[in-house]
Amino acid sequence: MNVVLAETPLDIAALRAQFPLLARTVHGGKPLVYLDNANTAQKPVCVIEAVDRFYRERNANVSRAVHALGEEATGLYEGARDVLARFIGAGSARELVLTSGTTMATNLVAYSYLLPRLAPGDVVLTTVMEHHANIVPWQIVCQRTGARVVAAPIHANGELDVAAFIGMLGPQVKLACVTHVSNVLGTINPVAELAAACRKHGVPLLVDGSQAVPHLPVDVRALGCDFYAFTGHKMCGPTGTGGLWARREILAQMPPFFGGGEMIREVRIEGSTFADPPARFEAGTPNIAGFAGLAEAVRFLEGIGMARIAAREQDLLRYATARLREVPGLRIIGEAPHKAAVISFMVEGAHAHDLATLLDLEGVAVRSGHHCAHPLMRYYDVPATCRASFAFYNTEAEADALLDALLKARALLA
Amino acid sequence: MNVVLAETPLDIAALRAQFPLLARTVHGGKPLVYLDNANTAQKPVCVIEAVDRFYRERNANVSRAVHALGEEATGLYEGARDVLARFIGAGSARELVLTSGTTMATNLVAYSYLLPRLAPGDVVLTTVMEHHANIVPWQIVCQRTGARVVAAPIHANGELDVAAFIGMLGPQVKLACVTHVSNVLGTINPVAELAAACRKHGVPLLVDGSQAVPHLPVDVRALGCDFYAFTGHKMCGPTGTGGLWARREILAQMPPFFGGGEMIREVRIEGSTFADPPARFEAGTPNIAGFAGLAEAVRFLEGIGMARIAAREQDLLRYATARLREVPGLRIIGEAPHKAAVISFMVEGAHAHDLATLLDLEGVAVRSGHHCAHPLMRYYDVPATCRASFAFYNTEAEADALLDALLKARALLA
Amino acid sequence: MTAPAQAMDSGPYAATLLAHARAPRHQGTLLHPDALAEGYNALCGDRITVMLALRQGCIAEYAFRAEACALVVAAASLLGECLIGRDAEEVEHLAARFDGLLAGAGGPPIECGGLNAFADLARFPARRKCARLPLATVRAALRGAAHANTEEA
Amino acid sequence: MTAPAQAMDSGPYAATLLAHARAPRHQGTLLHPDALAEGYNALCGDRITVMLALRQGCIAEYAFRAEACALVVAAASLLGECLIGRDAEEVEHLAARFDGLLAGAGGPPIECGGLNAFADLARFPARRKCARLPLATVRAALRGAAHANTEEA
Ligand SMILES: Cc1ncc(COP(=O)(O)O)c(C=O)c1O
Ligand SMILES: Cc1ncc(COP(=O)(O)O)c(C=O)c1O
Repeated sequence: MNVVLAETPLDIAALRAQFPLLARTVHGGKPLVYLDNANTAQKPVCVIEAVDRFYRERNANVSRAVHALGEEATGLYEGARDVLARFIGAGSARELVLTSGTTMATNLVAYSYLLPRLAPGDVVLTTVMEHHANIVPWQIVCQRTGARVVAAPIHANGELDVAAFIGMLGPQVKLACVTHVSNVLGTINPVAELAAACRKHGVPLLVDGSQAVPHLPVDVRALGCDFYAFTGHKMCGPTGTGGLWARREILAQMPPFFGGGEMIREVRIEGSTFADPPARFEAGTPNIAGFAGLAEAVRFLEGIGMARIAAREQDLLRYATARLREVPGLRIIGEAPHKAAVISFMVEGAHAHDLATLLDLEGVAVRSGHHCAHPLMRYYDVPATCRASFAFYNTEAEADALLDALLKARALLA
Repeated sequence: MNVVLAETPLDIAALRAQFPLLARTVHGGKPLVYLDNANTAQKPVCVIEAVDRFYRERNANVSRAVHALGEEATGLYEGARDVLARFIGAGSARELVLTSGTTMATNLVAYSYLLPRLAPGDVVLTTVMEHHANIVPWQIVCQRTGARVVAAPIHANGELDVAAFIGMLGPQVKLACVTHVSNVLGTINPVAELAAACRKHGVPLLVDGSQAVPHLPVDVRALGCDFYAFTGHKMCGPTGTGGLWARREILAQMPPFFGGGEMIREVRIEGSTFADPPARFEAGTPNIAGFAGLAEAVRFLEGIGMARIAAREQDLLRYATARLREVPGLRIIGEAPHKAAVISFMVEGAHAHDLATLLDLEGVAVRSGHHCAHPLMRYYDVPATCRASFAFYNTEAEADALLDALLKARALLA
Repeated sequence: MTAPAQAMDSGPYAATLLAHARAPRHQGTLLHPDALAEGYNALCGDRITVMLALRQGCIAEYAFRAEACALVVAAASLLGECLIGRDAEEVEHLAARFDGLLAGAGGPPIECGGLNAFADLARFPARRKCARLPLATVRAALRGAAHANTEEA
Repeated sequence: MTAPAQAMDSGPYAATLLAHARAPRHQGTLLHPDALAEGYNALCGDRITVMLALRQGCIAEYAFRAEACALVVAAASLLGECLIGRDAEEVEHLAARFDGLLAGAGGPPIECGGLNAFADLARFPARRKCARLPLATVRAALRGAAHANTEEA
């Protein structure tokens, strides 16, 4: 991770004031301590207002009407594509397909890119630490073609077994998939190294950036991957937004996936011809208001600076990790040297869901469960973990509140 | 159409006051006359505020976290499903898959229901008047399987040739598809009659309700169809929302489409098992804020009453049609006796796009082009039409403004 | 070190439930069960196996094994006293009453007094399925089904 | 009847463009073109066929047929005076200048004076591709491509 240490520290109080939801209370007046950012992030006022303003002032459909409103809406939507493309380092906005989120992005690759290329015996390589969105789409298309999904192992500390991953590459591998940052372990994977190995074997690499784009500077060209998927709601943007970046020459070869308006060139009942990417993959009316908001989220994040965000979150991670170690019987799952501010843990004698409910009663929102990562849970042989995941707007005091609530919950349950 | 005449007339001025965008001006102060409602509808304040409130007060992911926010968000999302299901007459909310719109709904049917059932020689029956979203998905899956799409003809007045449609049913037809209301012609198709014929032939019927749900009382069970698709942004709801209703026994047989979070029961690298419908078809984080808004849109429409909306729009249709006939050289395309308040037209000597641009300069927003209905354009042998489409919040004065602007534009162009 | 934990709102965790969760009754195995089913909540990862011995259509013996949260274990433990001697129809009746309790529907307390301690779960809809899992699994076993879950109706 | 129409903001429809649209020059057919291409904008339905006769790499004759809006027809008509005598490189240069004009980039007027009447299109991005279609089609013809559209870069 290339974290440039910020010269001036962030004014966290001023930042927090821009997130209306952080002022909420729950369960009869307990101040909310929101530590479920890996699940979804909160939204700053500028994002909320961008969505609001779209509906009040600009609402129209895109790419269809020549009237003034239609032009404005199209401008906002295509403007969002430009902003996002630049934010992730895409060479061109035409390489960025706007989707409803990561899940739609990986499924688009599965159905449009992968399915036509798979034959019996082929392999899709993923890893044990992936989110279901980076496993199940591959299974679905493999099942139809006699191909199969294999998963590279990880080390007990939550690091990817890079040598094993690279060792599993080969001519039968039609796609390799890896998460940039694990949503359970926090592990930051060495994507550039994996991409170089994949290139050597001629295997295209898809990176799930859901947990990276909100927390690290991302440059898809520097990473050297072939596909990069991300989701808007985890990066302070609206729900129902996201994107798939792919190399231009790959997108150009991909057949259409969804059929409908905007993705066609000419439709006859006997057969149709299709638009060039990215329009080819954006059938129907998109989440226009959502993308107006997502562009604003990018501007907000850039205003702070991704390097400063990453540095601040590293501070929080260090602090919170140290404090959590004070809880007797607490075990942290995921201790890779390079990790983001995600802490999964178990407490002896207390089930994760019981802990989460009791923390919630104290105002502390964490996620408990399998985190859409069954294979990883199976690897660690645990049914569920608790996960505290931080954003730049969290504070040391919130880590303290987590600790206090955990001690109380443990006293009650154990 | 079962229009119950409303006892008390609508207070249009009061209704309009609830739509902030209707107060806009364009092109240097011209009051906006928004007649592009078939493209997308404007949003009342209650919908805009529901989205806004979600992000300010409730924002969390659904079905995943046990904390208070997560429960509230899940309650809003599942509450929206209940409201929508009741609104369209579904027997149960479990028969309603929430989607990003009609396009996602028809593609879900194409890939999950239809694709596994198609063999060479099979047929998907659609009609000449369909939107591309009700043609292209079938073409894409037919192309992979050696099946083909055929289209039932229409009469010159824009009515479906019902006898021909029914005559084309047969054992080789694996799915029949029809729009409830044409987005170009306004034609309201006799869906119940078509559904009865389809049932007799054992052919499942998919109805594209995009242009019906916003304008007519809809009861999917009374219609007797098997699938019903609709889109939120045309019914005063947010962009990126919609739904697919399907009979429970059909949904239960359908394999998963998108893979990802929430749609699974158990994931192993070797293979996964899947949740029951509707969750099986809702992989990943949905457009939660959008559905909070869509539920509010339904409450808003129900507050007025769909029968009153339909009756009001019939008045507007009659009035606007009569006025447009005053324009020399104007030809209306689509004059079915049962039609919604959609008027497509051409003016001799003036191209549709030139008209639309000149109308726009007068503040009048209409759509020009092929309206995502190439086959219909080809049937009428026109490259493009202008389309004025009305909502209950439009006025007779706006129809007058359309007429004035048309006369001016014609004078300039002809 | 941190200051000692202070009293906390224990929410759905009534003292009797925590006591049952810590020292559950009926935990164990029936060697020759007449009916057996496994319950699984994908969302939580809760797993339970329920075993029944039947005599003339009535539950004569009941045992369970669980890898699950306190609410599942407490419910499985408390169920024991309610199940013995009941037939399938009575179990269905009990399940309906219990669902009503969990939904906050009100009404008179359930005759198997211990289960009433779950009343507070009405405030925690996401956790209701935990309490429901053991009984759903018993019902599955009585129906002859091998599997149950309470995430879908 | 309605009151007679009053003066309207004619936006991108400068008087010279309307005049060319009503009575286009170069409309017709070359019987033995050296280069021919068809342009189509899916979004609008605009279609144009462009035919060129070439002499020593330069355009000697130009004709078009269009089923299209006034902006396409006016652009196709006005192009004639600019194309005759030019080679492919000069046409590319012209296209770059014209794109700049349509994008509102400023700069000195284009030497083929008539095309400058399109300057107002900068305010109407959705219609720019109409003005661009004829020249894009000419460029396609010079490249030996059979088809052009201006909806995608
Ligand atoms: C009849 C009809 N079907 C389908 C659609 C597609 O809806 P969406 O773009 O919201 O998916 C539309 C609107 O564009 C329509 O009018
Ligand atoms: C690593 C990872 N991949 C994929 C996803 C799926 O994202 P979405 O649900 O927005 O499609 C998530 C979040 O849920 C995630 O954390």
